[in-house]
Amino acid sequence: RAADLLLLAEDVPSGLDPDGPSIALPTTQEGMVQMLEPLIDYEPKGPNDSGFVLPDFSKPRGRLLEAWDYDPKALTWTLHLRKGVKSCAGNEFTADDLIYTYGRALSTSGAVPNAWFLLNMGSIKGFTNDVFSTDKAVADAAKKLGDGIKKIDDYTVVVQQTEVNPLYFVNMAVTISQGVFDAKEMQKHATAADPWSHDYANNVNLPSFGAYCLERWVKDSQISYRANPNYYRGKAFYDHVVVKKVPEAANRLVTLRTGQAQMVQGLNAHQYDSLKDAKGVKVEGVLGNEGLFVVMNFKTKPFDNIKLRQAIAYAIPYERIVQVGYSGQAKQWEGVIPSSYPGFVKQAQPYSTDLAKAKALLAEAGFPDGKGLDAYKDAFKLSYVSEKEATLGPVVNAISTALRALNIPVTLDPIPQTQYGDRQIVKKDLGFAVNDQEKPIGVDAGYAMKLFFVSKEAGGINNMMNYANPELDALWVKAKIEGDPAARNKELADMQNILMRDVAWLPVVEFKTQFGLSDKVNGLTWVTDNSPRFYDLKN
Amino acid sequence: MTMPLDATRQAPASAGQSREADLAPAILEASGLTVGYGAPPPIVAGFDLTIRRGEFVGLLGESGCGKSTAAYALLGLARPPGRISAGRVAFKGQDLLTMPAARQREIRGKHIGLIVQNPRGALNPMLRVGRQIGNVWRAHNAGSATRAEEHAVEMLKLVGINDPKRRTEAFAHELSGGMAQRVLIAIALSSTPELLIADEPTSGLDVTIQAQLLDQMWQSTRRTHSSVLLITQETGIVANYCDRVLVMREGRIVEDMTAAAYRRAPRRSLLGAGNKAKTLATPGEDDQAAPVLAVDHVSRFFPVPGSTKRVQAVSDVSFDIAAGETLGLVGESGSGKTTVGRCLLRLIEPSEGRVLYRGEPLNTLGKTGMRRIRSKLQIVLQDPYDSLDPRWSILQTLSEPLKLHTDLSGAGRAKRVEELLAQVDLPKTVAALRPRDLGSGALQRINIARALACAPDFIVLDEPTSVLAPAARTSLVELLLRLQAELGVSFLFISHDLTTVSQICHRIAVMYLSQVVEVGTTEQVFRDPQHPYTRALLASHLDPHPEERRVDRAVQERLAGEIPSPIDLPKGCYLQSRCPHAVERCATEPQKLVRAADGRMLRCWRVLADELGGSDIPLVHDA
Amino acid sequence: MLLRYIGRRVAVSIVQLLGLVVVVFFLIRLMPADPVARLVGLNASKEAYAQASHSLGLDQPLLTQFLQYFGLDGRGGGLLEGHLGVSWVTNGSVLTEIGQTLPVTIQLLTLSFIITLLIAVPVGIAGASRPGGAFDRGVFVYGLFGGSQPEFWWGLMFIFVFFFKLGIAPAPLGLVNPMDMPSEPITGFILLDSLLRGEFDVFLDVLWHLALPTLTLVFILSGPIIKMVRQNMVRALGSDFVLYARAAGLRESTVTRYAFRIALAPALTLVGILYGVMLGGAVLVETVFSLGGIGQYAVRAVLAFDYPAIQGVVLVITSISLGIYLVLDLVYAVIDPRVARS
Amino acid sequence: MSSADFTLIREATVPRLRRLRGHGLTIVAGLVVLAILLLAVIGPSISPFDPTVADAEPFLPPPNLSAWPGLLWAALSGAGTPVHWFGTDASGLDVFSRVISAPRTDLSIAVLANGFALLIGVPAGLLAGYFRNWGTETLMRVSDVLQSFPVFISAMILVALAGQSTVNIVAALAVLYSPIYVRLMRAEVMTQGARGMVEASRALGSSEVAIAIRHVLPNSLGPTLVQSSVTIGFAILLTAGLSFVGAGVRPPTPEWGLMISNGASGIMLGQWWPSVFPGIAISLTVFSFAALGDVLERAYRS
Ligand SMILES: Nc1ncnc2c1ncn2[C@@H]1O[C@H](COP(=O)(O)OP(=O)(O)OP(=O)(O)O)[C@@H](O)[C@H]1O
Ligand SMILES: Nc1ncnc2c1ncn2[C@@H]1O[C@H](COP(=O)(O)OP(=O)(O)OP(=O)(O)O)[C@@H](O)[C@H]1O
Ligand SMILES: [Mg+2]
Ligand SMILES: [Mg+2]
Repeated sequence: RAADLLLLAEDVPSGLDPDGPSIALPTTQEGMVQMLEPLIDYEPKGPNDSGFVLPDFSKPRGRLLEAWDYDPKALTWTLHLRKGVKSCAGNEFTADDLIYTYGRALSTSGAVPNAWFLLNMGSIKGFTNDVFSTDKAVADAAKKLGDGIKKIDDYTVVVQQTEVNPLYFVNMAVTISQGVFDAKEMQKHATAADPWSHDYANNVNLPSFGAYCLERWVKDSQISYRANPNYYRGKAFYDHVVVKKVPEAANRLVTLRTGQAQMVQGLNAHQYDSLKDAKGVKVEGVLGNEGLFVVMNFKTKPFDNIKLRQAIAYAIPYERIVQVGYSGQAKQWEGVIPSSYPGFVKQAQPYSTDLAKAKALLAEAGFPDGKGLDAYKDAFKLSYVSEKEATLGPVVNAISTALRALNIPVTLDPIPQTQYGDRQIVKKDLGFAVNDQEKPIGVDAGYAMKLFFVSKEAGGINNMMNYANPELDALWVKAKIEGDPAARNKELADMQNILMRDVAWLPVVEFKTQFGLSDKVNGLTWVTDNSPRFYDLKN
Repeated sequence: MTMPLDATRQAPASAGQSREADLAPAILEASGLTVGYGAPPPIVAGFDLTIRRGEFVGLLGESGCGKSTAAYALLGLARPPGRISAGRVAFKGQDLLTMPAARQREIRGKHIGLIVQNPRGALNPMLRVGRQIGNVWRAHNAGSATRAEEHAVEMLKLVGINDPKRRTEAFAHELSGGMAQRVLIAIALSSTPELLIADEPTSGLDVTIQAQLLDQMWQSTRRTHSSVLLITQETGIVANYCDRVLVMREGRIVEDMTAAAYRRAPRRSLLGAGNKAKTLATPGEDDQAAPVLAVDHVSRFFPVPGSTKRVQAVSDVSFDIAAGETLGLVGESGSGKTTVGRCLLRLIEPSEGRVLYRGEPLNTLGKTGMRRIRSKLQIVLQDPYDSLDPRWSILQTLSEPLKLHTDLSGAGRAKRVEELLAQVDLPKTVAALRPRDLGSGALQRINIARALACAPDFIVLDEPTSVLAPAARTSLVELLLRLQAELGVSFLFISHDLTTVSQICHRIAVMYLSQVVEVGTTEQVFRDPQHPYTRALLASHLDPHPEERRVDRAVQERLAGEIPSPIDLPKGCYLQSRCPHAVERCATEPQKLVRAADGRMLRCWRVLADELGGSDIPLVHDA
Repeated sequence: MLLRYIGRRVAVSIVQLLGLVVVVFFLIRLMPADPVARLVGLNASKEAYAQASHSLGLDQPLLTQFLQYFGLDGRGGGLLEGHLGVSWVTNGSVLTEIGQTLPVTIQLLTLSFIITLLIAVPVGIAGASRPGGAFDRGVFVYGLFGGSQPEFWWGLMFIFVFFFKLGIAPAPLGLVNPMDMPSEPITGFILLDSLLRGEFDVFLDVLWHLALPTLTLVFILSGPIIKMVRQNMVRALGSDFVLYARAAGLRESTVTRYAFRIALAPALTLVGILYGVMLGGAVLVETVFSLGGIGQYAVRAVLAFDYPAIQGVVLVITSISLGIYLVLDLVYAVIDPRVARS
Repeated sequence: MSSADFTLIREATVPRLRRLRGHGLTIVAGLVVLAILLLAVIGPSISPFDPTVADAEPFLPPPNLSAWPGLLWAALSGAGTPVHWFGTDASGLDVFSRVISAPRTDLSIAVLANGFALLIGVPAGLLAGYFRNWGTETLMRVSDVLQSFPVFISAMILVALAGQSTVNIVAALAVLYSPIYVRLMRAEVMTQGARGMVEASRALGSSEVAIAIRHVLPNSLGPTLVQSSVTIGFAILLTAGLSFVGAGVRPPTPEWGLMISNGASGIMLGQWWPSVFPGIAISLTVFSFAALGDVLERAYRS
């Protein structure tokens, strides 16, 4: 049984199609990354003090790619594919598989055009918004893979960009949407109504070249994998991995402690903390890319008032949140992108818990001693995801207690994830919210800027707080196509400084991504999608 | 008769053998029997009784005095949470209460049979009656299940059930009360017990059925020389069947005498307090021409759910009621009396025909017209408690009609309520009470007072005395008579109780199976009943007779079986299936209500023909 | 007669269910929630949103969606042909998913109810045989107590004690050891399947895994059922026909049987109603013990705004409840002839 | 006439009270319910800490039992700092203050939900029982369906989709509990409607509506009131269950179910106090309401 691994998780994959309806769920992504093989990843940097192996973002390495060439003048990428890679089904990896994968992305035939989105972000020729045109002819034409992606031979593909954009390369490492399918196997299950085999991927299997193959999958209950015997990097140590859905965190915890499971996830910091003294188990954590911040909507009065935003920033009990909310496994977040990412800029004068300053700012904002804020009671409903009560409860309680002490009329408003997502992403009407789930999956400050902060007019995507600053947008226009890395870094740093001055987000803490493990299990690596790679685990 | 009789105990059925019973050995002796239901005082306290072999003993007692409790205690049983706390019961000298459970069981059912008050409740609702009879029989006799079934059929036949084989398949709820009581008798007699305890076996049954059952019981037990303890509230029953009479009050026996002595004794006890009803007030002659209420060919049927058939509750009923007159409406249960009463007030709409109030047809009246007339036509229902809102005080209850039909102020209403209470002989303090604080006699007076509130011309009294104790019954009758004399109001008096009817009514209408079969003056109907049904009805009536018991008298006019269902009515005379005088023509010829020479109305061609030309029907005149 | 009655009841139930589907369909769409956002995640460009919305069919007018759901739009495959649609989360057939989760719940409930009845009936009868006695008082208090407990709390408590502290119960990881490869389902009821295959070790193993969840449910359910049995038995034993049966000299065992049969009907009604309630209500126990039953499926569907799944669950559970009530009425008619003939 | 045929003031009223006495349990249940009602009124104002202010250490255990007398004395005499009698929870909220402040929330949800269920169920049941026609038949069929709804799941759906607020919980529970009352009411109205008092009032010329409202309705309320006591208890439990799946009241509102479900996993870590104390409170309360319902039922039946 030495080669068996049982992971207890809060859920198992709901679907395995990267363009499927469940792609936004972390537990779904966790399934995909075991089976999908990416084009590139990063060299490991060695373990941190808790044993977690971190990547060195400055050293990309080929996975399905053996090598790549970039021609800045022609804006082309020549991808040299690895030879001798075999899928679970035994099919050999060739350019056809990559072409199929890109073609599928462009078809935008799934529930969510996720793969298309990252390629569009990388300015790949042909990946334009035309695919969504309401004019059917235009849309159909746009969905044909043109000369943006060209197969040269079985092991060479050329990709054409429309402008300078480093994000294409950054995004290649994003397994969950840029991993490559086993085209032969996929096409076997295509039907006239579903030429890109979405049903198959969603409900049956995800054929690819990854380290694991699907063994058995009962949605909502458990999924088990077998090591891919043909895997080009060698067969995984754990031949048989089972992920079991155990909805109650406490049950996951005690089962690990009895030694009947080897790994758990999805506990809150306090629960992980309790495992530290237990025999036979350990907790590994990394300050990776997870952070908690407060969103104040610029379209919701009185949050348009910068002094008020700053007053709140000075009122947040950072240390208490680190201790009570995260059992010390966090630190104050002093920027707006993860501090582990290249290009992170630390705030010159970080906000600290300073009630005197907070009071002064509150008065400056026109609300001395909180007077006048009662009119905005509704705005001060602090929203958070109700499913995360166990983790966020202590945090929001600490925040509301601290703010109410300043006569800011905060009430708590937990709402289901779905509704939270809807209001944050689509309606963008969350006035006052705590968020701990947004992280830039592409390891790049520009990716984060475009995703979170740049206004829609300037090509921004998400911008949940309706922040629009022409100064920032102008910088982005430059940085986006800046060919010189140093100049680009400077521009991105300026942007971060502006954001912190404006309190566009109120970053609170960065907290550790943690897992509980049997002390016999080693080699856990961290990837920006925060899903463990079973392949890396060893005794 | 195929009853398996014990040859040694068989004795010829003969009348007037009770004298020897005194010398016979005691079958059952109870002394100092005390039973309580948790909270003191005990319900049966210091109960003593002796029953000898072959004796037919009557136990007379008011409702609630502990008769049923005592009956069960004589078998060593008490209904939970009751407990027998003291005393001795000896069956043939053996102490029943202390003997082993197995032996107790043997005595119960085998040596002592029990028949109870509420036969349908006493039968297991989930078992076919054949099984139940069989189960009891098998508990006391060796025999196979098939044998038990056969025995059950025999027993049912013995107690006079037609088609006994089919009836063994029935469940308790499918039986009529009379039929269920016969089943209990069959169970009780199935092992030929030496003692039969019958606890009000006929309460709630029609007089015709009552007479049938009691006759049957009397005969069966006499034949086997068994003893009987007959528990009842009816003086008529003890007077007509028993050899010895015990009177029970508050849990103990207070009197013990022979039946003859009982019949001769003046009625001292409140049971059956004298027939001292005043003479009737005669209705005003001038009003005779225009009756207060005229019923004109009224019929009423109800649809049977899930079928095209219908229940014919009332067919073609016509009669008049004059001002100040009381018309009695009698007949077996289910004959349609209540429906007629309701139709008069349009509480039920007649399907056909009309009702005229002082010449005005009610059925064409609109809502407001009807409301106006409602104050003039009133009704008093059978169950006095049920007819009153238990949450309302008497004052509120009596104010209801006043609010509806007068514009009296609150104080005015209170005053009127006081008057009404005085009118029905109740103290005015009653106004503040609620129904649960009053006895049923007082409650019925309240109901009458409510009916009187708006000075009506006419009141339907639907069995107003049937749930009352005998004493209360008498005083209510007196009250009604007085009210009629004072107020000149007319009554339709619906009742089973012929004694009361004879005391209060000017004229009587007899109903059978939805039809009126005879209408005449009280004198005519009681002295000289003509219709076979009327005659059977009167013959079944158990009046305490000073000289003779019913069982000692000659053959009686008697009806076979029970009232048929009003769903598939026969084509000819409705009585034809039960009538001892029926001939072929009765089966085919529908009967019409025809006025006879002496002024009464009759619905029987044979009687009418007899009167015109002479027939062979022997008329039995009850003195 | 009986057949016609059943026919009419079933027909009425179908109309009721259709009405229910219509109401649920429109009601959940009136709620202030938008399922699309969950799909698109952060990449919520207008285009992605439209795409996702289109893939769910939510860009269609309500009426079109409705016709589609029922299969009245000419394309078929709707509710009227027995399809419950496709889950928006898993993209799998709702019918199949319910088919996987429902047996888990039914199996758990059936087992629990059987054990509950096996305990509650004798205990209730014993209590009733001596009303007011010490045992009866105990039974009475427990009857009230059992029904007033939060079951999820007790479930966790039992896990803590029996699994974690004492180590005598299996880990709360579902019905089988997750590392074992269970055979393909035949009926979906693992207990039944294992017997059909002759795998007695699996059968016993599953029973062992069901021990704590069943204990939790029995602990809760036996309260009201004991109370009901006891109360009816007390009433039956005090009834006329029992007293009369004693007076007729019937054996005590026969008398008890008489009383029991009449006490049974209301107790069965309660069992039926509780069973219906627990179909959805078992979710708490399912969650605590990771059983993956229909309740848990429902919770997931609700939290993800997975409309087809929500509609499916409500429809299935309500149909089962209505079915149970129908069966109850029939059983009632069989054991109590008074009902049958009226 | 003599007074022989009617008795004034029967003893009936006396044993009724005596019957209530029956079990010592009744007294306990009554006292608990009274205490809970009292706490609902004054609980938040007598709690030593603000039940929503999280500024204490998280997971402080309750003081040792042996230390209680001394602490109690100190607390009563006004000396010493306030004590966390039942410890603190994950956020550092005072468990004791929350336990005694919770009845206000729990009872208002339960009582209001029950009240609205009565408001829906009673008139509907009255209509259906008194006026029997196709309209009221349809009403009954609708009520059948509602009754076959999976209560828990439906409540969850309504709360999750409409928003997690007390108002929505109350509304959901009221809708889901109302069919019970429709049924009970209808059955009782049918019995009461067949009583002579109705016929008598009709004969007096009262309108049907007046009879239904003035006579039938008040006399038919008994079983519903008995049921209310049970429903209130169950509503409290159901609210707790909803909190467990994240569809209950909004934190940090002091509410027992929320406390139990938030604290439940702590049991595994040996931190039993955040969930055990509210657990005891909820059990005791629901138990007492059920016991009271039972007493009422027995009183009503006799
Ligand atoms: N199970 C019981 N619990 C408490 N009291 C009871 C019970 N059964 C009867 N009683 C009381 O005992 C008294 C006598 O009852 P019992 O039935 O013996 O009277 P009865 O003379 O047979 O009356 P009836 O003529 O109405 O049948 C009544 O007042 C009744 O209230
Ligand atoms: N509402 C009704 N629906 C159907 N059948 C009815 C209805 N009311 C009365 N009947 C039937 O009509 C017949 C006559 O009933 P009714 O109550 O008038 O008789 P009754 O002479 O008053 O009997 P009792 O002496 O028992 O009061 C009975 O067979 C009864 O079953
Ligand atoms: Mg009696
Ligand atoms: Mg009648």
